[in-house]
Amino acid sequence: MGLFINVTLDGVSNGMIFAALALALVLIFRATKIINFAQGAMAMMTTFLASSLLAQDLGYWWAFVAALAIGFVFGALVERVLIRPLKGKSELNPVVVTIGLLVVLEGMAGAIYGNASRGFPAAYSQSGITIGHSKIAFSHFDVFIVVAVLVLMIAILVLFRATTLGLRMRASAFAGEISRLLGVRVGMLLTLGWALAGVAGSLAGLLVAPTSSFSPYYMDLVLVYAFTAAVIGGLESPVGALIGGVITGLCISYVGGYLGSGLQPLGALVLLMVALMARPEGIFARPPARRV
Amino acid sequence: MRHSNHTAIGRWTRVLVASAMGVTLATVVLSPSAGASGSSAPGVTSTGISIGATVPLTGPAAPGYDEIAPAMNAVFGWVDAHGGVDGRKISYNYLDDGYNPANTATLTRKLVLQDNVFATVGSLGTPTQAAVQGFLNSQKVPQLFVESGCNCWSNPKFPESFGWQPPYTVEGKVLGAYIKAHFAGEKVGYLSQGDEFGQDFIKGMDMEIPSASVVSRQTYDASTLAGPLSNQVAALKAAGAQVVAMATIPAATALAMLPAAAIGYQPQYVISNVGADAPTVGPLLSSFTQKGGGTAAQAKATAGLLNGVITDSYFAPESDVTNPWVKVETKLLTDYAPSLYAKSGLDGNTQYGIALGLTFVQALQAAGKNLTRAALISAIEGSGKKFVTPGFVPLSYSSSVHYGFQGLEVVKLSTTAPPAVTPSGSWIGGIAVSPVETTNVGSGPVVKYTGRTSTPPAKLASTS
Amino acid sequence: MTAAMIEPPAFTKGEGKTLLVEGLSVGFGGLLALDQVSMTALQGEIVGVIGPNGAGKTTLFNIICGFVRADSGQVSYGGSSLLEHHHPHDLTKLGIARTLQGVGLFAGLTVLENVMSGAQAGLRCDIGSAFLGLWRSSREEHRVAMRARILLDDFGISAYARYLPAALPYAIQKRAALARALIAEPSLLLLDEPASGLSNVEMDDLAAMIRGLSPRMGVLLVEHHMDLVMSVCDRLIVLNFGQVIADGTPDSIRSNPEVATAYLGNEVHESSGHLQGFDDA
Amino acid sequence: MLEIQDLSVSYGAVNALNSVTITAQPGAITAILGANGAGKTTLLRSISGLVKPRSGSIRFRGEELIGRTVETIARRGVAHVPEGRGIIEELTVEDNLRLATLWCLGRHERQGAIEAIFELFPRLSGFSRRHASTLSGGERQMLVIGRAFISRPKLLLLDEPSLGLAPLVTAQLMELLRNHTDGTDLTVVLVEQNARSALSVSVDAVVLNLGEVVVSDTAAAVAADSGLRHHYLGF
Amino acid sequence: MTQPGPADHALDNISWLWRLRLPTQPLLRHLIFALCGVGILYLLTSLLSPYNDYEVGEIALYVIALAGLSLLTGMNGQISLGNGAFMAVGAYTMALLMTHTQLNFIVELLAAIGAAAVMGLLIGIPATRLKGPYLAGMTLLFALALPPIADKWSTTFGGDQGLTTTVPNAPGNINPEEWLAWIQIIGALITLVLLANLIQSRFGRSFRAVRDDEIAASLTGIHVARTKVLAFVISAGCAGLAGGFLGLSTGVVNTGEFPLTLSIQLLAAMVLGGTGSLMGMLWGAVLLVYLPQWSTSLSGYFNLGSGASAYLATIIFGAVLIVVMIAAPTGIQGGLRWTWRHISGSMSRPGAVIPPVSELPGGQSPHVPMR
Repeated sequence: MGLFINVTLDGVSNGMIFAALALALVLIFRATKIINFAQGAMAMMTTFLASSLLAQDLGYWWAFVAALAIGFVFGALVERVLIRPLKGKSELNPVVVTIGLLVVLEGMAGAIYGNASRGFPAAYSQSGITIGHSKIAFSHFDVFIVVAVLVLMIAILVLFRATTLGLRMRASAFAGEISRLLGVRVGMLLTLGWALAGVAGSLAGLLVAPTSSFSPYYMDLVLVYAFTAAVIGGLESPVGALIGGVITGLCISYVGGYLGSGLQPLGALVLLMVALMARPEGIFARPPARRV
Repeated sequence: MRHSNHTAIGRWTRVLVASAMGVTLATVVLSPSAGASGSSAPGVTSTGISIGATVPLTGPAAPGYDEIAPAMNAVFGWVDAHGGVDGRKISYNYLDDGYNPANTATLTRKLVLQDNVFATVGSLGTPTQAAVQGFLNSQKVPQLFVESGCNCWSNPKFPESFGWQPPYTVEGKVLGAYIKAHFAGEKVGYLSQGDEFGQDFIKGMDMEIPSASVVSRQTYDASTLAGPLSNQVAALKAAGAQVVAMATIPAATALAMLPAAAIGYQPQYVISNVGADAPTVGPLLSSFTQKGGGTAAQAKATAGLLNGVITDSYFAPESDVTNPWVKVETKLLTDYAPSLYAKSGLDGNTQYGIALGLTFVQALQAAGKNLTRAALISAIEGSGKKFVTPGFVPLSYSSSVHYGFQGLEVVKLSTTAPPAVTPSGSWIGGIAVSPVETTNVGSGPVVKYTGRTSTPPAKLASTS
Repeated sequence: MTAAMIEPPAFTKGEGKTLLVEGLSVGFGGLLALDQVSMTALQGEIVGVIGPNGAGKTTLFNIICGFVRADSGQVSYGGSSLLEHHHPHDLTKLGIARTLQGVGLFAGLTVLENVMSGAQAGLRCDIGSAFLGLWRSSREEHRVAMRARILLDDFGISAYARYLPAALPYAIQKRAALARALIAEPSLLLLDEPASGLSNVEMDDLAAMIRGLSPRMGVLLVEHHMDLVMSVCDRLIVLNFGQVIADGTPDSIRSNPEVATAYLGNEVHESSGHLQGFDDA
Repeated sequence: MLEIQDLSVSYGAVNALNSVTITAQPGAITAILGANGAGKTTLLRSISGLVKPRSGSIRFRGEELIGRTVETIARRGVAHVPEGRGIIEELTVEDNLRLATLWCLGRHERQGAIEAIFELFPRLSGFSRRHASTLSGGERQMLVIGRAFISRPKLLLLDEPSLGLAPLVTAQLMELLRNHTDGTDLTVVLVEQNARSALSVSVDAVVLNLGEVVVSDTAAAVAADSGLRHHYLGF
Repeated sequence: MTQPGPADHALDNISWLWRLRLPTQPLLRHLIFALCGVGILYLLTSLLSPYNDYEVGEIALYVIALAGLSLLTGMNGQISLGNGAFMAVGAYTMALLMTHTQLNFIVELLAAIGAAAVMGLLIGIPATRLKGPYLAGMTLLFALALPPIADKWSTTFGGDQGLTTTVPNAPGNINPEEWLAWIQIIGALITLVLLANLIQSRFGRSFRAVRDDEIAASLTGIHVARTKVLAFVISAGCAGLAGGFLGLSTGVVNTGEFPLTLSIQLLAAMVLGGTGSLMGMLWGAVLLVYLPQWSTSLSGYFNLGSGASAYLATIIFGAVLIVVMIAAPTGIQGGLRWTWRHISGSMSRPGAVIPPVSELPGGQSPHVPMR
């Protein structure tokens, strides 16, 4: 029973991190119908920059905010420089370009920072919270993870639902051409979508780093699980990303806890295939009208 | 249907252009290498010896391991500065295989078939070197001192292959015997990497620890290792393991100890030599207690987690600064690999490289002036036991045994041990808690080593 | 490569097959796209389906082709139902071919290959002989290529056989699309706006082509161009708001006032009253 | 005044518009007629910047539009209602309307403008919070027309607004258009297949065929020319 | 490059083949090509050093894997990031048979192809419901999920040391590298001939039709889902053979040979070579084998520090990918074709002009030939 509880709690906090990165994938997919395979590597890069800032004795929270800001600029830059020229080309092109970016970023991080695992500080204690007599596998930092991701999620939802900027972003994601005809600067909003994704990704990177072997490759698996989460959630909806993230987190946690950690990617693959066979558009997506 | 309105000249011009393009490309791409040197043994001239290796310099497997070959090169630099071996300078060409056996196979063939190396020395990894063991032996190229504790390097089928470090099984047996003796009746849990390393280590442990006291056997997959091993730790805790024996790499050590501490689980850790390298594990653990930056408290807190961990060593730990070997090692690094020393300092990996380099140099000396591959092999088999190395026990090479060290000392990491003074900052030292003990990979007992421990030769100790 | 090499054209397949649509209804999100539509198309008959944009013509085609599932009603061709377990790729087996709105050619296939692809369902070569490049495969390919080339010749576009469609004028693409549908020797041909983008001369050619088809196959034609429809069709079916509002000869349709209103629109008079917002009919 | 001179557009090797010259007067509806594929939609898309012409010029109120982005042209007061309604189904009715006000109205004017549209189309006001996807064909048309009007455009481009509408609704729509154009400085370019009703409200009419202007005359003259009607307009 | 002109055949420029008067029967034509290839390669391998022979063999095996991927992604439009895992399936099948049975070498290779093809079927069926980036992500997950299975059951799959493979003994005194290269070259040529035949059959046309327009394809009677699965199966089969050959080259089969990067490199090499072309896969394979070496010597040339230089190959590789995708998506083969068209165009073709439409025989219906 103790094992089950701990595995479940672990799944929840992992799931929230997947949800943050899945949110990044969703923001980009909504804006440009592209899956950004370099999202994890971009987060890795911003987290390394944050660790450089920490080494300069900048306070943790300053580095934290700086990483998010860098993520914002980074996302926007990638959209402008690499993604915009691909407009109208085949689906293969963005897949290959984002993978190319992933390869370049991991190579650069290896060259600059070396590839040894290193430590990265956590915002709060990682010591489990004591309930009754025993510590559970849920620390103050895990609480922070849940709160931070929820805050980000709510902020994005508020932006989308309650502001005119969000209205513009939603409109240009759903119907770019019509939005342009209504005077909406769609190109700028697509860039903004990528930039916000950069922030969400950076947050995921900062939250993962303290509990993992922080190296140029530390986001690779997280990205794959986040992809699973995003697809389960329908790739279009931030709430779907959250729910998909938690489902994926729990699933791979149970697989790891009861079947062995090597089978976790297989568990995610099975989850993804089952979900897609059941609903190819994702569980939380509207089924698209068939066009002939 | 046929478009024949073109002249024959035009057609043949095009064919010629095409062929010319093809041939040019083929020539550029596939230009054959220069022929072998005129010497009797490949890679050996009157003034030089060319050797090679494949090691991971990039990719997830590279951290730490990418220091070993440069550290070896420091030894060769010292040898070359002192006139070489029999007047031959050593040229060491280590290539990056990214820990991918397919790359290893290609690069090893490049070394042997194209670059004509005399031998491969200090190549790293079980899966990678297993891939070329057959090739190197069929080519009669010595596969010396493979950096892996696999039991597979001492195999009569492969007379050119030699291991060097203690086999993982030997390590497991020595630590297992220690657990049996000092933690009798306590519940033991295993956490091991799901490959040869973990399996051989656990095999050794199982030879010593009664199976009834093993309550949980957890593994993790190295290729997908990224996040904390919380599931495994939760299972160990749930099984009530009081002693956790780990065959882990440094990152996995940290990724297991962190979530254990988080849930207040404090077993007695017994960790393989690889996974308990304090300079590597320490910084990984530091994040645990660190809240919002600050490095002052970091060292002590980290040391706190590693304090009391039981591991083993087959040469004096780098923190033992008074040890003559450690002095020699530090001097070699500072003089002949200053940039490496600045980056990594003296740690388990650089020590390893230096010791391995010294072993090879002595093998060359033993092979004599008339250097051939056969002479080198018989020199190692014949006089390997007499080589002077930092190891606590002599190498055990003979015509039938191609393992290197088979003796270890059980060490307890302790904050009260003398701290190391290396740039990488090692905050914890080891204290021997057992005499040096030897055994073999088979059913041989674990026995106390009664021989004497070597000291650096005067030439090394005094030189610069 | 002369016509003599080809067996004489004969009308053997699908004799007397009839397309039967009965009480067909389908709705999308509360809008009834088709509402109790019934109609027939006989072998050898050219039937025009007309009506304003959005009247449900393309939806009707899509149900016949299996792209859209009907909510209720029956569609059958030559006695076999087109609703149960019906997939678009089964159509050619039943002898039905369809052209798509616009052009619908494969962008990465040459004009010749596009036309050859129309014969895909009739090809029998197995995967093994295809891999081995056996004569069984290559001879079949050769035969299809020949047939395609003859069709291209007949359509006057054999000079473009090796071009990709995107590089060619619209009219040529349209002809290639028609050739692709015809190579399967359908007994029922569904033409979705074949005349759009064609010049008057080209449209006259098209009319002649369609008329030439009729003895051998039924033609169901969705078209806006009244000249073409009126001159080619034996019978017209007028759809409006998903309902059949008229069914008859071109002459009777031309004089039908309801059709005129629905299709051609009312004149707006000064006195048409206040605006209370639009009311759906 | 909208002046289009020698406008040519091609998609690959296909010429969609060939040296088209058209003038549209303010305060009047100019009908663009012709069969499917005649180039009507391409013409509108060129004006609003969605299509890059090969050559020619499009001047509106003296300003060249070619080379400007779609958004800039929209902000010059050009409202384009594309074919197939062009509502954004995923947004609510109110958000569809609000979206069109963002660049032209201040924060406090927006609600008033939306209310004004609801007054024009009382039926919509009940649905203000509903997703536009739930609207019927006529309601959708109200929404796009309302959305076009809300930004107080100088030039209104309508692509087949009668599509799928009942005759009575079409008539009401045309009436509304005329009422909103007469005596204002609004220029309306109306692309219609529904020639008769379009001609009945238009001042000028242009007939396109295969990307070329066949006739450019007053609507009355075009409606009176039976040969023209028969050949190009199908009635 | 946008100048309208007769399109090249998807595979090779048929027009100049015709000018060479090669037979149009696919098997004959492709066999002639293969025999020419055999001749050139025979000369080449006997001239080359054993190490270069080994490299030629590696190129051959990557050509096989890339040709399969090109069929799947280039011709059929399904993006796969998982073909490295199919290679693993093939390699392990062959190695298991070598370890436990005394079967004929050819049978073992066929079994490798078969097992990978079955895996292709299992992945291909759900894949038919996915498009573009979704499929790329799912296959990526597949490439990641498969190798740990072999680690989990290490007694069967040989664990870290892996399963040993053995190349059949070379006849006469041919050196083993040359002999292995020959096995791989023959395998590659057979694969290329078979695939080239297939591509010029109705199946090849179906693959491309489905890629271009699924709806139009289904209307011509093509079973879209079945066609997509078939492409997956064939692609996986090719990967299986390539995996078996990789196992032979390496000498053992273990999971380390099939990391995720292998799958990524395959896709990248395919794109660089020229998506959808078989000929381009040769360039892709050459790049796979030589790019790391070239960039290492480049970093030596610029005298970069050891830490940075190790990663230079990776960085160059990624950067080249990005640049090619943005600037020249047709890859090397596309560039060669373009160059070729310019050379041949300037020499013989009187400019590519679209011929005028010939008049239709007025009032006559097109002649529909009957079977």
